[in-house]
This record gives sequence, C-alpha cells and structure tokens, in this order.
Amino acid sequence: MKPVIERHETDILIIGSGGAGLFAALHAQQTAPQGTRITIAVKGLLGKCGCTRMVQGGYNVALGGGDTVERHFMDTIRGGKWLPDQDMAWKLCNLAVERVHELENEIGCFFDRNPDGSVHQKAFAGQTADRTVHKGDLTGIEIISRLMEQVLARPVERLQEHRAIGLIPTRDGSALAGVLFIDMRSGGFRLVRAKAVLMATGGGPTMYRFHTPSGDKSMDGLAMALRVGLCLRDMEMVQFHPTGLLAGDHTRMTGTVLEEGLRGAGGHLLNGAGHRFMFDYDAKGDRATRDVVSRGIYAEMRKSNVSPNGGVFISMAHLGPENVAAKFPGMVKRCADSGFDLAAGRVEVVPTAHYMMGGVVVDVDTRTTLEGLYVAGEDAGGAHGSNRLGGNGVANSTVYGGVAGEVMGRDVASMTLRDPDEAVLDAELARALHPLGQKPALVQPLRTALQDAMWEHVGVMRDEPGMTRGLTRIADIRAELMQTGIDGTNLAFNLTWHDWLNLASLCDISQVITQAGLARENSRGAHFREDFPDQGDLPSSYFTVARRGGEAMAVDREAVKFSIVKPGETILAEGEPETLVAN
Amino acid sequence: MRGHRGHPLWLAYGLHRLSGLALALFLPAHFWVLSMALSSPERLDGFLHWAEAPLVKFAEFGLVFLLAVHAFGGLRLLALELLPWTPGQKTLAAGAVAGAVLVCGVFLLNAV
Amino acid sequence: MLDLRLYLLQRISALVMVPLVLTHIVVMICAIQGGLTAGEILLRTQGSLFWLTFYGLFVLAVSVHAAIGLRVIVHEFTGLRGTALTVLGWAVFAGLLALGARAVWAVTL
Amino acid sequence: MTASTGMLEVSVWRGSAGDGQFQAFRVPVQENQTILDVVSWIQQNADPTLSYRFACRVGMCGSCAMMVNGLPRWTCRTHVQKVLNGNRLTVAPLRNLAVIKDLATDMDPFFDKWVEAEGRHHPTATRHDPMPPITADAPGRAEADAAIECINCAVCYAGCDTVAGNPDYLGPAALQRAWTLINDAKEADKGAILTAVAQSGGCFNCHSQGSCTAHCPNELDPMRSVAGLKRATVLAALKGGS
Ligand SMILES: Cc1cc2nc3c(=O)[nH]c(=O)nc-3n(C[C@H](O)[C@H](O)[C@H](O)COP(=O)(O)OP(=O)(O)OC[C@H]3O[C@@H](n4cnc5c(N)ncnc54)[C@H](O)[C@@H]3O)c2cc1C
Ligand code: HEM
Ligand code: SF4
Ligand code: F3S
Ligand code: FES
Repeated sequence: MKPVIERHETDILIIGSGGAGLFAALHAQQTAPQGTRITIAVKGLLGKCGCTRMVQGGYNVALGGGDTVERHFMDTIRGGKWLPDQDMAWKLCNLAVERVHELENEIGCFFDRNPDGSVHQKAFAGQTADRTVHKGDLTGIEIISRLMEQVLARPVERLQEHRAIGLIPTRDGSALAGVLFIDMRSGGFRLVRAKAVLMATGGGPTMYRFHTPSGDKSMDGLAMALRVGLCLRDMEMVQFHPTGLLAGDHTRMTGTVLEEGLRGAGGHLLNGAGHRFMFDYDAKGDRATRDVVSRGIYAEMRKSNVSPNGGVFISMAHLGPENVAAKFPGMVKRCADSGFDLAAGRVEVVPTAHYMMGGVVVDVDTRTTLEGLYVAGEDAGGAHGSNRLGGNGVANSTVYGGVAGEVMGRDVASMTLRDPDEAVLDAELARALHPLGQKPALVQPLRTALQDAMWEHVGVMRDEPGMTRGLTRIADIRAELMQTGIDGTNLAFNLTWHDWLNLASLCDISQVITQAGLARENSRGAHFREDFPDQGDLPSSYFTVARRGGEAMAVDREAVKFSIVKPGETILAEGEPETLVAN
Repeated sequence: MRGHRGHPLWLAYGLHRLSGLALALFLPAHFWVLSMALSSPERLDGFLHWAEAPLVKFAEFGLVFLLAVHAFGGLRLLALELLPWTPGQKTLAAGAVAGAVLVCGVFLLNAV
Repeated sequence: MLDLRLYLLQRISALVMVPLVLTHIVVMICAIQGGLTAGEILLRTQGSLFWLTFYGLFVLAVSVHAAIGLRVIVHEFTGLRGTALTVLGWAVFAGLLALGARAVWAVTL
Repeated sequence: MTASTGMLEVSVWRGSAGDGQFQAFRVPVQENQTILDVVSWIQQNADPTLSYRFACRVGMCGSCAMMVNGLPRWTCRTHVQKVLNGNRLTVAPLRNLAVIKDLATDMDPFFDKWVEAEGRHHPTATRHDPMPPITADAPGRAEADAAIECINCAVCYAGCDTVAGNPDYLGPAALQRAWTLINDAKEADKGAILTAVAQSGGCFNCHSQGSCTAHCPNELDPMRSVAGLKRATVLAALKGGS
C-alpha cells in the first residue's frame, strides 16, 4: 500500500539551517517580492543542528591593517594547491568583508576586540596575515544563535525535524519541482513544491571511524544531488583534523575536535612510547599544517607506536597546568567532563574527518544545472580546491548562503511552481520505505563497518590496491544494508529508520569519494596517494567530476581554469612581503 | 522529582513562599481576635489568657517566627532585585536566616 | 502573572512594612513580658493617633501585599487566570482590608 | 580499553505526549561513557524504537538535554560516573516542555518566548558601516558578554518552577538574552525589549528560585540577568513617568 504524501507549497524552500541556510532565508526575504513565501526545512531543530554552530576557531576575512582581499585570495588558492575555482574563491574572499560587517552590525554578533576596541584577528596555519575573526573559541555559537533569533523573529515558515530524502525534478528533468521529506516527528511523507530551492545540508564526512561533524550530517544532500543527475567535484578531498579526541569506540565524544590552538601554543604530540615523533616527519614538528600532522600521526599508528586506544597523546602540562587552564578553559572543561585532564595530564588524540571540500558543481551565483535548484555552503564544491583553510569554512557558508538568498529572491519573481515527475517521486518513496520490507536487524554494526573500511582504505593516506578493496567493501556493506530491515510499527521519531537512511547516503558518497580518489593520480592537499606522492604538474592541474548515469558512476577529470592567477604567479603588488604574521 | 530544588536559593524561596502563605492565612484570624476588643473585651481577654497555654504559646512563637522569616527573606529578595547584584547570594540567604533566628530566639526567650 | 504595576505595589508595600513589622515584633517582645491582657493592649493603643496611623498603614500595606502574593500563588498552583484571578485578588484585598480596619478600629478607638 | 566492569540499571521514560511509563534496561558500563552514550547504546543495541535528540555531541548545540536522576542536564557532556546513583540511572524527557516521543520534547515554546522577549539584535548600523570600536571595559560590555555562551539548551527552563506553574512566563534563558541586549552598546531598540520583558509573562514573575543558575551547564547566571531586567524596567518606568 502506498503511503499518503502530504503536499505542501511555498515559493522559496531552504533545506538546512546552518550558516548557509539561515543567511539565505534572511537575504531572500530582503530581495524577494512582497508576499513571497519562504520556508526552511531542517533535519533537526532550527539553528541547533549542523556544523556552523560547532565552529570554534573563527571566520577569515581581510579587514585591513596590511591584509587585503588579494592576500586572502592568494592564501586560499595556495592552500587549495591551485585547484580552487578562482572566481568562487575570489567572491568568497571579497564578500566575506561585507558579510562579517553584516554579522556584527545587522545580525548582532559581537566578535572579540583588541584593547583599542578594534576587532581582534589571529592567524590559522596557512595564512599570511592575522585574519581570523572570532568570539573566544565558541565563534559558531555566537554566529548561529544570533542568526537563528533573527530568522525566528521573521515570517519564515519552519519545517523542523523534516528530513529531505529526494529532489524531485519535472517530467522532462530540466528543472526541480520539489523536495520529498520525511516529517520525522510523525514519520509521514511531505512533498514541498517550491519555485526555488536552496540545498544547504552541509556535507559532513561522517563515514569515517573518527569524525567531527554533528550527528545529523550524513551527506544526504550530495547523495540526493547525485541521484538527480548533478555533477560532484573534488570528492576525493576530505579534510582530516589532526587532533580529534580519542576516548574509545563506545562514546560519541570520540572524534570531536581538540582545538588546533593547542599545538600552536606549544602542545606536544607524543607516541605510545612518549616520543615527540612529529620532528621525524617535518621540520616544523608539532606546528606543521593539518595535513602533515595528520599523516605523521597516521604513520605512527601504522607502526603501532600508539596510546592505549590506538592513537597518540597530546600533552600540555609542560606549559604549566594553570596557564593551560586559563588559556583554553573550554577545551579543559570539555576534556574534564569526559574524564580527561588536559591541563596536567595527557589526552589521547587521533586524526578525524572534518570537512568535505568536494560538492555540487555550481556557478558563482550558487546556481546548478537544474533550474530552480541552488546549492551553497559545504554542499557546494569549488571554493576550496584540495584543502580548506581554517576559517574559510564558515566564511564560505555565510557568504554563499547570502548570495543564494539574494539570487533566489530575484529569480523567483519570474518562476512558477512546476509539476513533479511522479515516477521519480514513487522511486524515492520506495527507496525510503525499502527497509520496512526487510527483516529487522541492527543497523549500527554496518555503520561501524563502513567507517572502518573508509578509515582503512580511503583515509589519511591512500593507494590503488587499498581503494579498490575499499570499493568492494562499500559495495558489500550496501548490499547487506539492503537486506537489513527496521521495525516500522511506529515511524514517529524512529531514529533507527533514519540511521538506515543516513547509512544509505553515506554508502553512496563513500563510493564517490573512493572512485574520485582513484581518479586523481597525484597528491594534493588533503588527498595523499602513497603510490603517487608528488603533486603533479601545476599548470595542467585538473579536478575530478563525478556523475551518475543510470546505475554506473563515472569520474572524469576537468582542467582547472586559472581565470585570475596562474601557478607560480601572484596578484599581490610587487614588494608585498611574503607574510605579515610575526613568528 | 525533588532533585532540581535541592539548593540553598530554592530553599530560601520555598521558605519565603510558605511563610508568606501561612501569614496570609493566619491574618484574618488575627484580625478577628483583635476586633473582639470592640464587641466583647472579656472574650479577647479570655483568648489572651489562653496564651499562657503551651499550645497557644507554640502557635504564637510560630507566628513571630513566620513573620521574621518572611520579613528577612523578603529583605534578601529586595536587596537582590534592587541593588546592583553581587554574587554573594548564598551569603545573603544565610544572613536572612540568621536574622530571623535571632529575632525568634529573643522572642522565645521572652515568652518563656 | 505579575506586571510592572503589581510588582511595584508588592515591593513598595513590602518596603513600607519593613519598619512596621520590626517595630511590631519589638513591641510584642516587650508586651508579652509577664503575660498579655486586653486591658494592657487597649491602654497602649486606645485613643492614640500614632498607633491608629501605624496599624492603619500596616493593614493597608499588608492587604495589598498579601492579596498580590496570594494571587500569584493561586495562579501558579491552579492555573487560574483572567477575570477570575483579578476578582480573587480584589476580593482578598477587600476582605483583609475590612477585617483589618475593624481590628484597628477596635483597638484604637 | 573499553573494559566493562558491570551493568547499569537504566530506567528510561517511554511514551508520547501525556502518557507513558518508565522502562528498564541493562546497559554495559564503559569507561568515558556519557548519558547520551547510554541512551544511544539502548537505541542501537537493545531497543531500536527509542527516540531522543542530539546533534553536536560536544555541548555546543543544546539539543540533548534530559532529566537525569531528576536533574536537568546536557547529556552529551555528562559523564555517567558523575551522576550514578549506585548503578542506577533514571533518564526522562526535559521538564516543562511537551513530549513528542520518549526523550524528545517540543522546544518550540522555549524559542517562541525567546522571540516574545524581543531576544534579537535591533540594528543601529548596516553592513556598509564600519564595525564599532568597543573596548572590553566599555560600560555594560562584561554584562553583555556574560550570556554569550548560552546554547539555548533549556536546562534552566526545565529547572524553573515558575515556568512550571505559569506557562506564560518567558523563562530564564529568553530573559537573559534580553538582558544581554539591554547592555549592548549596539542595540537600537532597548525600549521595545524593556516593554516586552515587562509584560504579564515577563521578568517580574521570577521568584529568584535560582535553579536556573544552579543547573546551567555553562555556568551562566540567568538569575542575575533577570534581576538586572527587573531593575532596568522599573527604572525605565519611573523615568517614563507611568
Ligand atoms: C567541530 C567543527 C569545527 C569547525 N570549525 C571551523 C572554524 O573554526 N572555522 C571555519 O571556517 N569552519 C569551521 N568548521 C567548518 C564549518 O562549520 C562548516 O564549513 C560550515 O559551517 C558549513 O555550513 P553549512 O551551512 O554549509 O552547513 P551546516 O552548518 O552543517 O548545516 C547543515 C544543515 O543542514 C541540515 N541537514 C542535513 N541533512 C539534511 C536533510 N537530509 N534534510 C534537511 N536538513 C538537513 C542539518 O541538520 C543542518 O541544519 C568547523 C566544523 C566542525 C565540524
Ligand atoms: C517586612 C515585611 C515583609 C516583606 C519585606 C515582604 C516581602 C515580600 C516580597 C519581596 C515578596 C515577593 C516574593 C516573590 O515574588 O517571590 C513577598 C511575597 C509575599 N508576601 Fe511578603 N513581605 C513582608 C510581609 C508580609 C506579610 C505580613 C504577609 C502576610 C500576609 C506577607 C505575605 C506574602 C505573601 C502571601 C507573598 C507571596 C509569596 C510568593 O509569591 O512566594 N508578606 N513578600
Ligand atoms: S542559560 Fe544555560 S541552561 Fe539556560 S539555555 Fe542557556 S546554556 Fe542552557
Ligand atoms: S529558576 Fe526561575 S524563578 Fe527566576 S531565578 Fe531562575 S528564573
Ligand atoms: S548534543 Fe549538542 S549539546 Fe549535547
């Protein structure tokens, strides 16, 4: 029996309430014609899920004092190892200036100040200027709480705990008609038709044994985009943060970030034998960049020079426990809550999957090839290339979320509601209902199996045999998932059903990551091939593009367009110093 | 589910509310007794003589106790609300209790 | 269910009562020395303009104060609201005021 | 090192709005285990139909609060050892909010009140103006900063008996946000905020029970903020001559 689908209509539909989704709602309201209906649908509670809230370090923006948009742009391109889409990167750096002013002046954020009252900025690794604006080490809470209350106070329709499960195109496939949701609270289905839809579900590589993003993120957006025929770029580029908390595999705390500042402040990484191993891998030792340190730790783990839980230690005690407690109160308290003494003892850490550089191919106005569908934030690929600089993530989601809102607000005037392809609708429905027809079994062991496979074969270091094995394991896990049922007696707030759906999305995207990893035969940024350790020829740099045709998936290479600056060149004025950061 | 109430400030609040309520309920009785002075002074005297009885004495003590507890608790609240706030709330609470106990003590000493 | 007006009235009446209550307690402590008689009370209070003002003010303040206090408690415990709550508040106030006025009348005239 | 040294006896509230009961589970003890881990273990291994809510799992999103052994707490940052009563645990949905199912509550009223308290910035400047120079010792700044770590978890809201008795009461978190704005040099419409918090569900209902301050997992002090609002509204009214 076919379940009832409630039908709902709006003008602008936004999926996700992170930095991208919330900014889109505000800007759409500012540019759309009077009376335009705006709806936000989100998998959790509005503003309380997603990763923007978890931002610690801060927001990159060139605010003068020697720093320029040009310098921010050059750091972004160099950090991305010449793979970023340069027009997107430029727009990111340029608009970040206005966006941070909007956050402070219109949205009501308050960023930390210098003694003279000007905004305080610091430098993350890979930056040549003190550029990162922040609110202590809880920047995301300040940004999202303020955005959330602005959106709550406006006439924006809220569909909370609504999980998008399928993008439904028109019959000819040229445009998007609507989005199919599960109303998680009731377990019912809802089709929301809209003239313009923003997808801002925020990627989130949670298919790794260790990962930082919030529990609601499971690559649903990218999986839906793939199914509707859109291209995904740079999918092999998964950023690992070197210091995730390691507290055992039974606690959700494992994988959560221990701040980068700990190493910056002089923290030591020690292997199982208590040896400071990072100098064996890089002259900068513990202060090397994220990718280098992640690989150093991973190498120690392979040699089994490990801590009791199989990682390494971070030790701060030599800096004076009181100093550490005063400088990193949040981190010290968080560790203490889970039973660790960061200030005076050692805490076990491990590289942890943090950010998805890859995403849907979009233009600088967030448009996709499907009319009516826009993508912004971590779901969109291109701005970061092979590596995202710390602080560019939240800048990206707020900048492009705002852009999407404005563009949709303008486009929507000339758009009408479209009729969905009922066949696709039925197929998506059947997909979601599939587990209800199978014999119930535990889902979690399969999720663990996928996380192990990805960690072991498509993780910090990769090679062809490994990734090939990875593909087989992913396929096996997917096959087993299709045999795994869930108890569907009560679909209301049925988390296990959603665990199943999460895992389905993660399997799809894990396959894409692995195939893209095989397609890139060199090592750039976050992607390190042991069988192709060098970076390859810069002028002929390419990015990968994955697309699904029927059941098969193809990954192609496309040449990077150096539309603003060519490898080896710079747009900084002559005589500009290499770096403005005092060391 | 008493759990979330087990801290000094809530207890101070609870005491304040209970004492206020008890006072408010006693007040009509108190007024009624006093107004006997008008209609029948002898009966009032009769009442006041009962004040010698231990039970009534206990009740009387209770009333002064309530009044003292409530008044000092109220002062504590007024200080907290009207003066620029200092974090020494628990000290204030303790001070209020001490003041109330002092007054009651004096009353009790006098009454027996 | 307290708005600014009721809140202020309750606080002001409380402040007014502070000296009154303290004086009252002190007087009672002294008065009960050696037992209490109607005659003693009346001797002190009857015909005294001071005690008339003192207790008159006390009764007025306590009626306002307790009426608002009870109104809050009733609302929080029973959920009573709207006109019913307002009526209850006024009734308590009027009742206390009437009883109190009679008592003051009795002891001071 | 995931040595389990026994079993926890966990009582979990099951049911939907209005009716429900506690159900007993046995959960293996693990090192470094949080209450959220216990609840997740039950859902992942013992009873797949258990409903609860979480997102960040590190104390930043405020989605995971529940009543644990009778106290409102964030569950992702509450270590089991810290709250264990013998080997017993009782986990129930957050108080003062309607239950959707099992441990998940409807938080909408909490946020509606945030809006009702005018808990949002009313701008004085635009994105085209410079960021105002404000020093850390500027008047009110410390007070305005104090509430910034609020993750709107509603733990304070669940602890407050005034909220329980008076459904109109805006509650500690929303009022605390209003107090932050009153102290913010950038805030344009302090009058509207003061009016909003002086209405019949506003700050005057607070009886300084202090449970909000006692239970806030971020060690914030909403009670102090509400007291500040009482003063500010009274002062404004006296000045306004009403
Ligand atoms: C721990 C941590 C620390 C970080 N620190 C920094 C930092 O210091 N600086 C920096 O620049 N970046 C940082 N980042 C990265 C940054 O947070 C992200 O890049 C950025 O916030 C992404 O914003 P977004 O709006 O695209 O996605 P998100 O903020 O993740 O929001 C995604 C939204 O989509 C919703 N959603 C997901 N799936 C569905 C679905 N199927 N249906 C409906 N809704 C759905 C989610 O619930 C959520 O509301 C950090 C990330 C993490 C995890
Ligand atoms: C010096 C004398 C007094 C002071 C300073 C005082 C102070 C206060 C204050 C500040 C409150 C508000 C409490 C809150 O909102 O939580 C209050 C409440 C109350 N008072 Fe008094 N009061 C005094 C005397 C009295 C008397 C004599 C009575 C007897 C009728 C009384 C009855 C009440 C009642 C019933 C409440 C409501 C309790 C509550 O809401 O918890 N008070 N008092
Ligand atoms: S004040 Fe504290 S308890 Fe209340 S919502 Fe904010 S963080 Fe949670
Ligand atoms: S617990 Fe409630 S009564 Fe006031 S002090 Fe806190 S808001
Ligand atoms: S899950 Fe986010 S605060 Fe607990």
